[in-house]
Amino acid sequence: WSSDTIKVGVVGPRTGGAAATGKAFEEGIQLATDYVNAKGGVLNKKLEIVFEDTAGAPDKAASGFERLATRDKVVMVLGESHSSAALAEIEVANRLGIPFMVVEAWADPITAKNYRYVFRAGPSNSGVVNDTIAKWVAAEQFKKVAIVAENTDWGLGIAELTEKAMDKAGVPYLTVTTERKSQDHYMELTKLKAFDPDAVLAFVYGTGLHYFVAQAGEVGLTPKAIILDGAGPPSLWPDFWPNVGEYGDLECFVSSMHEKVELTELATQFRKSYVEAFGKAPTDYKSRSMFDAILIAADAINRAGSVDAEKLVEALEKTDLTVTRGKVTFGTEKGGPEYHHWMPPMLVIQWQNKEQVVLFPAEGATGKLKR
Amino acid sequence: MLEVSNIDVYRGETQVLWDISLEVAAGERVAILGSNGAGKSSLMGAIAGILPPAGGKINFKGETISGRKAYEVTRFGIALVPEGRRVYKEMSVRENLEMGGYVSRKQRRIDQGMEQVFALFPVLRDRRHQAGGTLSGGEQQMLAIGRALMSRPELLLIDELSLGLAPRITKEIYQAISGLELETTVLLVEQNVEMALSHSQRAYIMESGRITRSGRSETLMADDDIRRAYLGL
Amino acid sequence: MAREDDLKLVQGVGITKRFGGVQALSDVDFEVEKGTIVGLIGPNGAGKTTLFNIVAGAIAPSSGVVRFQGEDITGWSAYKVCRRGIARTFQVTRPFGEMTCLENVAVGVVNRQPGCRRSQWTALAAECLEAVGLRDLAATEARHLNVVQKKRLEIARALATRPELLMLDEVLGGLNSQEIQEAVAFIQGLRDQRRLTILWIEHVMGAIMQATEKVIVLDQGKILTTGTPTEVVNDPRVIHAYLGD
Amino acid sequence: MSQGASILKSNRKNFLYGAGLAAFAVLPWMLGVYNQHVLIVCLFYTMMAASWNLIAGYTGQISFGHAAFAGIGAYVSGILAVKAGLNPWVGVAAGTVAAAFFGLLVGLLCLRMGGIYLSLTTLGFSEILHIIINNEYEITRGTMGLQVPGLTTSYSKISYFYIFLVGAVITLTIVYKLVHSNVGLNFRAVQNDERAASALGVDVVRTRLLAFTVSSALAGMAGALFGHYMMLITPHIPSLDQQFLVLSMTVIGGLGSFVGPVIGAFCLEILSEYIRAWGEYHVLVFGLVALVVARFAPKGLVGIYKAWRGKKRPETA
Amino acid sequence: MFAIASMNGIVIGVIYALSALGVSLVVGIMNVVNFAHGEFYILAGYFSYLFATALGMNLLAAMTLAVAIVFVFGLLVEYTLIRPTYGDDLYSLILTFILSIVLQNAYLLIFGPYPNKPPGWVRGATDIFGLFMYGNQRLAALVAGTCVIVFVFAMIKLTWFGRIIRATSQDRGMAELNGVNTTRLNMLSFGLGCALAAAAGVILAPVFPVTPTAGVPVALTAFVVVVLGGMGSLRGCIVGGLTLGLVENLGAAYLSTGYKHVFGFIILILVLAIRPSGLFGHKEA
Ligand SMILES: Nc1ncnc2c1ncn2[C@@H]1O[C@H](COP(=O)(O)OP(=O)(O)OP(=O)(O)O)[C@@H](O)[C@H]1O
Ligand SMILES: Nc1ncnc2c1ncn2[C@@H]1O[C@H](COP(=O)(O)OP(=O)(O)OP(=O)(O)O)[C@@H](O)[C@H]1O
Ligand SMILES: [Mg+2]
Ligand SMILES: [Mg+2]
Repeated sequence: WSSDTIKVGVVGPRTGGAAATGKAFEEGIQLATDYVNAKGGVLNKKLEIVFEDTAGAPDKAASGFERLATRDKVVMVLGESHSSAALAEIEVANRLGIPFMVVEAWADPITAKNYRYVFRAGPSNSGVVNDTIAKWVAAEQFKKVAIVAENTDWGLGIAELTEKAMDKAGVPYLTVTTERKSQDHYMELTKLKAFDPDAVLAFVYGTGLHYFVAQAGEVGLTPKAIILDGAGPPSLWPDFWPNVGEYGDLECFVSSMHEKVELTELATQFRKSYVEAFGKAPTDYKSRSMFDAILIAADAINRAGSVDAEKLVEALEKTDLTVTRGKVTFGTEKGGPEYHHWMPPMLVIQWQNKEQVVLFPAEGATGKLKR
Repeated sequence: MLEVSNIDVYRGETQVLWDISLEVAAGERVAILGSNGAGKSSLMGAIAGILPPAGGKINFKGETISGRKAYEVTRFGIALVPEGRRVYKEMSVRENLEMGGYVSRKQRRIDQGMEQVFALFPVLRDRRHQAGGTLSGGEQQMLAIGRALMSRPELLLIDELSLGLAPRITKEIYQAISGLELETTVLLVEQNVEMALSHSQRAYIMESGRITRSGRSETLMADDDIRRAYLGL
Repeated sequence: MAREDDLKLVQGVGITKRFGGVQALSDVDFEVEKGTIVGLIGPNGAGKTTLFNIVAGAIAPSSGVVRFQGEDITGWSAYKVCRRGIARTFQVTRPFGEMTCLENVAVGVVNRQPGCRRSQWTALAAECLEAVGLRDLAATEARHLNVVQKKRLEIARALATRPELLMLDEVLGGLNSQEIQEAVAFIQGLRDQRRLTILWIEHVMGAIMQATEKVIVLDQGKILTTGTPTEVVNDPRVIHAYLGD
Repeated sequence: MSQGASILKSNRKNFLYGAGLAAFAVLPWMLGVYNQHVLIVCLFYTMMAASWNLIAGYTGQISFGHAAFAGIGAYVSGILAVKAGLNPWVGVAAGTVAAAFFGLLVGLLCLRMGGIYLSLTTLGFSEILHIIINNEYEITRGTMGLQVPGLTTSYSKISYFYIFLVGAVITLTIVYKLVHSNVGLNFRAVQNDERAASALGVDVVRTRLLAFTVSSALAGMAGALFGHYMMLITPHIPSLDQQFLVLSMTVIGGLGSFVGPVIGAFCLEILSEYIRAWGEYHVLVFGLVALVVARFAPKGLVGIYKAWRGKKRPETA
Repeated sequence: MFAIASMNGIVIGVIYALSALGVSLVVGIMNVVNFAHGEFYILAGYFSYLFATALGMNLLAAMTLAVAIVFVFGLLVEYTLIRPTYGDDLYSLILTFILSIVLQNAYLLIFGPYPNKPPGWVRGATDIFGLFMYGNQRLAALVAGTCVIVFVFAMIKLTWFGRIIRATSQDRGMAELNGVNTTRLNMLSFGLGCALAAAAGVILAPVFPVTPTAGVPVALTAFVVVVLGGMGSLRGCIVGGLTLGLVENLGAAYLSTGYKHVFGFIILILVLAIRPSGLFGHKEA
């Protein structure tokens, strides 16, 4: 057909419990398309993004993905923040032969399945646990840690990886699961308090984390123990402070973005154009992750010189591009989750008087852990 | 006082009353007789505002009350003792009586009214804290009448006064009604034809939703047809 | 002895029913002989309907035994009692308003003859409607019927369950004297042609006098007396409690 | 109307159903892959709505556990296929039986009280199921979803279309046969007046239980088929959102009418494909449409059509 | 452990009872289950947040205004949706079920997906007899919740309004004959039911921030409490709430935190199996 645009699909939750992520994705999409199209677009055509809502549900995600491929005829699909949805989507991508770049879904099997059409330009659970969390725990010399897992695939999965890492490091731990929908964590917290850990690795997503942090303060678990928010964003959400009040101070989180520390020049530029476009500083780093993904995709399409799926996969495998979070290269060795995966650097940040202080890695640190 | 002119009444889609007209003068006691399903209760319901007539008109003291809701009709000074007593089963006798006085909602009037009801039915005073549903049938009927009296009605409608009551209690209640005659006008439906006729001045006879006869009670009492049809004699 | 039991189609022994504090029936013994029409009369609240409900399985007695053809059916559920051969009508009619008359009656047919085909039950139901003179209204939804028609539908439905004992609860209400005459003839016809036994609650004394062979008088939950219609209406206790002097 | 005329009329009706079905059966050959998918989903919802209609429309029991029973069907079938390596078709049968079994249990528990108790208890049941699915992550894979094999060796939309078509026809036939059988008379009798029904020999509890169990089994079958079609079974299948869709489809199509749920399923599924582009507005629009129809046309589209036809050609009373 | 589990069970139990009070009232009087109860709760949470945070109103005034607005909204819903369904309780269930989905999505559009939390009334936590620490805002919610419950009880037991509500729930027709405008009473009591949901919402929003879908679990527990306690029994509502709170928390303390909510449902099933009409329910005739 003749069209003056090239369509790329995006999947992500615009409704449902994680609709906030959809919002962040939209912001990233807006900034990235402006950026790409201002530089001449892709293959001399305009880049057009079609955003399909998955509502965070795997079955909706699978049919949404299929819809993008069969109805909208997109050349490539990006996005996703739910591992469960992504795991459904990679099956469709593989079946239909559509390149799919996962952005913010962390489950290892997404790339560990070694599907030819599936890439990941974002963190994986094992990456986050082994490269960041375990190392940080070792660096801070915590004696005892507690692991809190919400009863979802992500929570239970990452908790299991963390248990393994703690076993390896010889750090004693206690794992407590909590119901995802529960608003009241007093009983879980009481169990934790009895264990008396130095740090609590909390794999609880969204508002649940806010409840958890606030209630941990109420029952007196913190500030003696330090909470690490394993998922990053909830501690950066605009309502984090209203929800947790003073109990948010000294809370730590894993993030690929920091308000001051920028690893690349593009990141500084991103921040500037974000503030221009939306009149506020970026909070949810997922907008930047999406921005990066679109840049990677546009680069690959241009290098492939075609929208043919095979050529796109080859071009992606050869990616060597600097985006906001650093230089992207995808692993090509089959057998593990590193295949087709680029793990961006992650930071451990602590709230100190509502200021973000980078604790880890040491080379980026702007301060020391306060307790 | 009460004028019912040519009313037609439906229950759902079935017509139950055809072209009913009757009159009750102030201070009078009038009986409505008729077999089961003749439409007596429907007529009472129509007057009390439960079953709005599809045609015709009901006037009370010169004002039209047909087409008004039951709670509005009550405020005109009409009270109904409904078929089947319908006491509030889970409320105490006292609360039941208080509900009767809801129209005025004045504590003093309610206290006075309650004293009068207790004077009329002393047994209710003994039972005033008992739940309505636990009263015996006769006591429930007394309660239902007492509750109707609480609103100090000018017109008292009583449906099936003696239903389910032992004859002795029926007599007691009739005597009580007779004692009310000074203030209150009474229109009553009764199965016990003889009792009704001997305690009323006039009577209407209904059959299959129509008024077939009317007249002074003594005349009707003496009528052979009526004796045969309703007294099984 | 055996013959005598055969004659008693239904028999109640010591039937007692309390509703909380209300003693609706106390120690009632009664029997209905096969092929007869028995009247059940008594003041309002005497317990007549309660007795019906107990025989029909709608409620269980507090104590006492109900036997049907010698079999103890006490406490059976209503549908079992019906399938055993006892049908009843309701004092306040209870038609299935959103179903046609034919379907109303068909419900009775299909539960007595499970597995019967559509054509069969259509015919049988139509026949029952015919019997009560509602054939023309077969396709009308029951809620459109008038009161008298609803009462006839009750009877048609009861007949559709092929009962041996038919219990009628005030089916004459709302009829004028002429209609009452016809109805009495109809009910006697049922007995003669369908070999039914009938237990009949009615306040219309004329009809009871005319149609029944035996009358049971209930008063305040107890049997006041039992006898031929003439005996009963002349019994001073009945006159006192029920008929009035 | 004479016997002959009515047979003629019913033959014509059967002929129309048959012709419609035949025309529908060749439809996917003329459509693209995407629209084939839409048709398959329509057929899934047809099964769900028609079986929900069996209890809600014909016996007046509003169950909020219908999606949960579909979930039981899907998970039982899926787990058997994944953990025990069972043939998926055997799994579908097992899922159907399991859904029937749980339907029976829930029915026994709350059909005695009926009405609102049933509604709220089925709601609770579906919530328990959700928590169990989330917690028994090892078996169910929680929200990540259980990946299951497909029903056919090579994936083809057309073959799934026919599988779902057969499923829908089975469901509709069972519903039709039940409703138009002697049991159907009992359903309606029980809905109209329980006491009168039992006096006419209807075993009220058994009748309700039968409707509830059959309806649950059909939901279980639909869920199991759908799970194998998506090749992924997630807690979304037994979710309240799904229950909402099924309920809206039935109500918009026409509660208690035979074709209503079919019409509702197709209209809403196709509509939702079109308004999906509105992103977060689409569920809202959906809900508003459902609300307006439910409020102003309680008999649904079928009711509107009947009223319109009735006005055009007034029935002779 | 036991001490804090019991304490938390009681606090959460009172919160449950408070959330269920409106449902119980409306079921008792009107035989209508308001499926959108949770959404009314959430709406009040949003309003109190908006008034207190965005408009900077006094906290108490913000809460009162929020409850008042939800009350009026409840009146409107009764008038447009519920009134035509009287006599068909299942149809009102369908309508309010759809309404709840509509509202959830409307909230998402209007208020966005992030949780919103009105400012707390108090800060910090209290040491309870040296046994454990307990959040002050929760203690405040406990007190406020108890006050609302006592107020509702007093109103039902002591005032004309309560008397006619009880009378109407026992015999609507008779109440009408006694001069009660039951149509208006229904509207008022539906509004009151919504206002009670709103009261629960404004009291609890500072503890549990509101999100568009947070009403679902609230309504769900409310229904469980109502069925557990017995349809329409206010006393049952309190006992049901406390039972549920204690069972869940003791279960979470000693059995499994992941299955916390399942324990509540298990109790519900046991109660239903033994007493089909709930703890304080009356079997309908
Ligand atoms: N709720 C109702 N719906 C439909 N029809 C009814 C209803 N109540 C009564 N009817 C019918 O309306 C007709 C008139 O009934 P109504 O109760 O007015 O008669 P009645 O003379 O008071 O009878 P009774 O002596 O039994 O009290 C009767 O045939 C009755 O069957
Ligand atoms: N479910 C019940 N709960 C409590 N009391 C009841 C119940 N059913 C009937 N009663 C009482 O039992 C007694 C007998 O009632 P029953 O209906 O058998 O009388 P009846 O002889 O049929 O009267 P009628 O001639 O008015 O039909 C009445 O006093 C009635 O109030
Ligand atoms: Mg009457
Ligand atoms: Mg009776």
